Amino acid sequence: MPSLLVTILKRLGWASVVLVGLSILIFSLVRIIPGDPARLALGPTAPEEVVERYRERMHYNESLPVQYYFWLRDVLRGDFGLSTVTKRGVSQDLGEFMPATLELVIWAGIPPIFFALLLGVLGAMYKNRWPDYLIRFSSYIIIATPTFVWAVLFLLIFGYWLPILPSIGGRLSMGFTVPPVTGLMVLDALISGQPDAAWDAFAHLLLPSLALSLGHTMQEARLTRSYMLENGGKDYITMVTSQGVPRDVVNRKFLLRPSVIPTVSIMGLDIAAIFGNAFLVETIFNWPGMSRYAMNAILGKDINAVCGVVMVLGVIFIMTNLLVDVIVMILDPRMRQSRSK
Amino acid sequence: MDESWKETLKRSWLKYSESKITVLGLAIVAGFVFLALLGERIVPYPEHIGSFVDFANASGAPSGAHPFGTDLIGRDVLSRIVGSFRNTLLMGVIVLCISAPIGFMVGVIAGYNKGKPVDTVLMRLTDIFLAIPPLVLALAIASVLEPNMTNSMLAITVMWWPWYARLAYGVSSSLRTENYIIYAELTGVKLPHIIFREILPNCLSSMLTKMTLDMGYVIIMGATLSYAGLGEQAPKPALGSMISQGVKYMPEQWWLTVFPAIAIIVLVLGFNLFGDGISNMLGTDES
Amino acid sequence: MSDKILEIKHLKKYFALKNRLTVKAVDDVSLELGKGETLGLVGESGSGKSTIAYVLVGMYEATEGDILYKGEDLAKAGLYRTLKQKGEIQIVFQDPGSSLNPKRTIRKSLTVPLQVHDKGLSKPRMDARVGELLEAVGLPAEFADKYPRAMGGGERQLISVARALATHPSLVILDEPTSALDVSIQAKVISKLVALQKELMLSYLFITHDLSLMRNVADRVAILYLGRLCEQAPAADFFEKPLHPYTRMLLSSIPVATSEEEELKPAKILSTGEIPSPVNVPPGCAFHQRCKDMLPVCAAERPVMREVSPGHEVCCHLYNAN
Amino acid sequence: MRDIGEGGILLDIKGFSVSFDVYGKVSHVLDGITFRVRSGERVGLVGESGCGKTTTLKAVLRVLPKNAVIGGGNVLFDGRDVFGMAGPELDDMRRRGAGMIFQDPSSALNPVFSVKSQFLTALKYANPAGTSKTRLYEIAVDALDSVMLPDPHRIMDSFPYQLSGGMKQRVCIAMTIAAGRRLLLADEPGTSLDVTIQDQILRLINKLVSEKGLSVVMVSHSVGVIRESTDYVNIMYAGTVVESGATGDVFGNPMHPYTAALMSCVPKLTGRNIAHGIPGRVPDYMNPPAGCRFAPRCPRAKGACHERKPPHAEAAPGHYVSCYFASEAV
Repeated sequence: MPSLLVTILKRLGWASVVLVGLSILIFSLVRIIPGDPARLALGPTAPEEVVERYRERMHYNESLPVQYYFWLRDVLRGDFGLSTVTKRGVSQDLGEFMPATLELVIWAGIPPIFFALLLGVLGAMYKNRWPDYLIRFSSYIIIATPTFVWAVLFLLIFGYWLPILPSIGGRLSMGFTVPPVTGLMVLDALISGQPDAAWDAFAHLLLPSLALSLGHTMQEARLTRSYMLENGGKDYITMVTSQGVPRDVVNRKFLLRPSVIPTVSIMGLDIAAIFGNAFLVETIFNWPGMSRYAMNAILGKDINAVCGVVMVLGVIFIMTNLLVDVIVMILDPRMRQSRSK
Repeated sequence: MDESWKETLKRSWLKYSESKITVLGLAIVAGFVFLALLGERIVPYPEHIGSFVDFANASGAPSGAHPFGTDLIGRDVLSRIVGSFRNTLLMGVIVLCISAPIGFMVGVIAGYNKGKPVDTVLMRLTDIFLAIPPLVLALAIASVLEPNMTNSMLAITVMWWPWYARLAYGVSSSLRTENYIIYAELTGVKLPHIIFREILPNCLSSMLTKMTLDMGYVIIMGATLSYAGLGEQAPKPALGSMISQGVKYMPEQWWLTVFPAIAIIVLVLGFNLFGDGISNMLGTDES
Repeated sequence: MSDKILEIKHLKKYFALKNRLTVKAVDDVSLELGKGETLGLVGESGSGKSTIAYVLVGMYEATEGDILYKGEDLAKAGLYRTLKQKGEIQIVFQDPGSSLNPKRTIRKSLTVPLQVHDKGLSKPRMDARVGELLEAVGLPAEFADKYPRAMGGGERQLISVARALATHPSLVILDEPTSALDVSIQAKVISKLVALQKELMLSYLFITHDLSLMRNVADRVAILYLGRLCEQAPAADFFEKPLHPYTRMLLSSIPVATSEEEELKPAKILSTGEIPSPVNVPPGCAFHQRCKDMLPVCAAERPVMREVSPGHEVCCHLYNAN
Repeated sequence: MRDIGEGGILLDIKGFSVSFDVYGKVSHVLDGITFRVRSGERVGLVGESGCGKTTTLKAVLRVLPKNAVIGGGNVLFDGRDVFGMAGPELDDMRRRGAGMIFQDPSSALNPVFSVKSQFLTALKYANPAGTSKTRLYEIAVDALDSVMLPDPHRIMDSFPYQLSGGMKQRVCIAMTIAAGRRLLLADEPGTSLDVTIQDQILRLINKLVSEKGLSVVMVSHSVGVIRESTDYVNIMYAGTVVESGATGDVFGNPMHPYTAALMSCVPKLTGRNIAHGIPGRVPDYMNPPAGCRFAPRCPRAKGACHERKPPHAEAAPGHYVSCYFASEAV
């Protein structure tokens, strides 16, 4: 499928433009912060000449575009500079905290899609009968509940009242050691041949990822249901029905695919929202991910760390969207054409 | 003329109330607006909305005098919850009333000039804003500035307008090939007429629908920022910060967490249902 | 030739596509339209008939060629023509669904041209004009405060006609004004258009795919195929002696309603093949691949327009022999 | 023209009524329509937009929209009531009995599936269970061949967006005839296409009908199309059949005022004849006239026309008209 490849390359080109734009945006944003970045980095007690030398070294005396140039040059080499809070390289910090967040987002973002589609299809098939009413009613309540409220409620219920699932205390129970390979705990545990550790890691993931995914899942379900119903009245469905194709085959084959395409195509945005919400959920469940690092960076006005976090999130977001586009292209042949018209 | 106006209203109500659950939404929204307007005039302990201390009654479980209990320094939780509604609603309205017009202008200019450099620049800019996870952007902005309600509104507005830009872009880029737009161009009409008289009326119903549907999400976002400590500051009450305070005393003083949480859920639920009703009402306008 | 209101000479309109391809939407078309006359411009999809309309009203600039309106060249003017010219050359679009803004009342739609072309008209005068325009197309004055959705397709098209009349036009381009309508409604619109033409001395460029309709309203008929003219003749002559093989295929393909008409159709020429994409116009005569009477020269050389009898021109190698 | 009335009755629609529930209001679209199709016969339904032509065709296959309510009457296919059929019987009728060619070929094919995938799924159920995939593929290719599509293998691998309107229409026809159905329900065939392409499609349908001995119900708003390709015609107005008879009789001697008015509105090649249309508008289906639905627009309407629906009576041999004044010259 050469056209698919061309489209991917084109998207990558645009993605880099967006990333450059994002970097300018975030770079200017953090430089607007009132206060002297060098002084902030070295603390109030550092002697002035040390601060001045630091300024010199970090190019803080240059104009903003020049500073941006030096910063971007380093970023392209994978160097986000030093964190003023942890006093370590931002890249190193990211490497340490990112996998935990990533694992959480993956679990919250991907498996629930299947539930969403299932619920959407069920709702459409049993339109205005009890399964549909049940799904719709619960979706209203679930969507209305903010993610952090879910997290707090889960903590209250499963952490204190009904402690059947681990709710505080990171990614793994005491007593397990899993050598890091991918940084994704469940996977690493399986790789190292410890199914019980994998199960334990999964149990730790369950509550936070559920809190993150519930709202999105129900929203995707609603979307799927409404597209199923809308497409159900289309001529191409009437046509196969009129030719005697059994109803379940019509639904499963000819109605499902066009109806899930719109749901799938907004998944990229859902993933972005999940990333954002992960910040709070991680704090609530004491999850050793990016959140505390990023929160500290934001509150401590740690310029390099903030830029690093946002840029990495931007890259992940763009990659996710690219992936989603590819999936949509596979599902919908029309998208494989170049979108010239 | 008057008669047809009544007819329209009646038909709109029929469409709105087609699904009974949206009527419940309207009732919830009306109730919250009512409570928000009255605020301190209706709560049992108006002075508890501010910085009031009554250690004698601190950390009291729900009781007849304090149905939702009292907080760590003895303030009535019910009064504080009701006292927070006005700012919560105001925030939603202000954020949407600023971000929708901005988004509309960006989207309509890009969409009307589809395929030209203006389009590319504006829509890529929109993409950049969308590329940052919304909460992260809001957190970054809110933390760079002083943490207070105005700045959290600003942060949410900055991340919200791109959605309206996308909406207006979609509508206007398809409208620009409509014959009545082409006719207006051919006959020598000026651009503002095309944007505000021809395109805007066609965007209005979808914008309004989205605005009502978004109320709930803006409220969620505001509560989330406030939970993170970046919204309304003490001693003023905000649902998010009340929950984040309550979490620390969690299983024992559950009422500090549970009641504000329920308040958010019901509030957002009300607006979501209301939005669905508005969408039913404005959606199938044709034929 | 002073009674000619419009002369199109060797008009070309090319569109560049992204992948370096060119669509030759209109490729060397020459037409003339006399004052008070109706010229029927007939073609199937991809024939470029609408492109010609859009160039005439200024939506596009011509790639090459001249468009003389009352002696003034508009080919390169695009939208930068004078306000007077904009008012005098008006258009009625095909789709009654998109001609009027669904969110604005008829009054508002009709005042759009008035605000531009009759600047400073007072509110009561404006309302009076709207009333006059509605009356001119035979619609009741109450329609002014209705929305398009409250009206049928025929009524919407009549409103579009009224809007075109607002600027006192002399040339009206009718871009398939009735092709989306049922015949009983089409008849209403067409009879109104014909009456208005007599009353206001309008010249019509009538773009359509419906030859039967042209038999009844056009003074002259021109046939387009893939951006090129095939044949052009006075209506009576055209329907009696169609010459171009494409014209004959077209005429013989029309399903007719009565047996008298059946006798007027040329001997059945079975329609074959698909209409090629205008991106890929065949070399030589654009029609040669579908033509039964193809000569060897047809694939190689593009035929030129030739007058075979007074006013009857045809662009075909078959008629080049003498 | 072929003989009429020889074969058995394949489709018999008797006093069939359908209404639609629209936001709690009832739109009475089909009002007791009656007509029959004998096997081997080509029957036309002519009427203007919204008169219920497509609804009639969909009713035959029982694929009416969900908000449709059957008001009365029967649709008999091969003597069996379509709306009384049990599942397997209905499936059998749809798979091997009757098939519909939809008006808009672009919306009738699923945009995200290849022609092959749609075609073979439909064929799988229309053929005996266990027919091999290769066999089904052959059947499909043969059908594409018989609708004169060049390079059927390439067509099979194409997606709808890669085909022109005429090709899509042919694919739809191929899908309908491939399973050996006996009745074709053609909804405005070729209307959305160019005249020369429409001509090809109509010729193709006529050829298939005569070669395979199929019956066809052809729906069109175009008097010309119906006159040229049917043996028997029903004129529909606002959900009722107002006139029916042999095609030549009806168009040669229209007896219902609506038919006459419609005929006069059609622009003709004989030229210089500009009609003024039919006064008034199509009735509001939510609140249709109590008597003849054409009465409010009819120049001949008198008291009875407004009160009672006129019967569909034989006004001349084999020529039925729903009008109290059918015998008066139009």
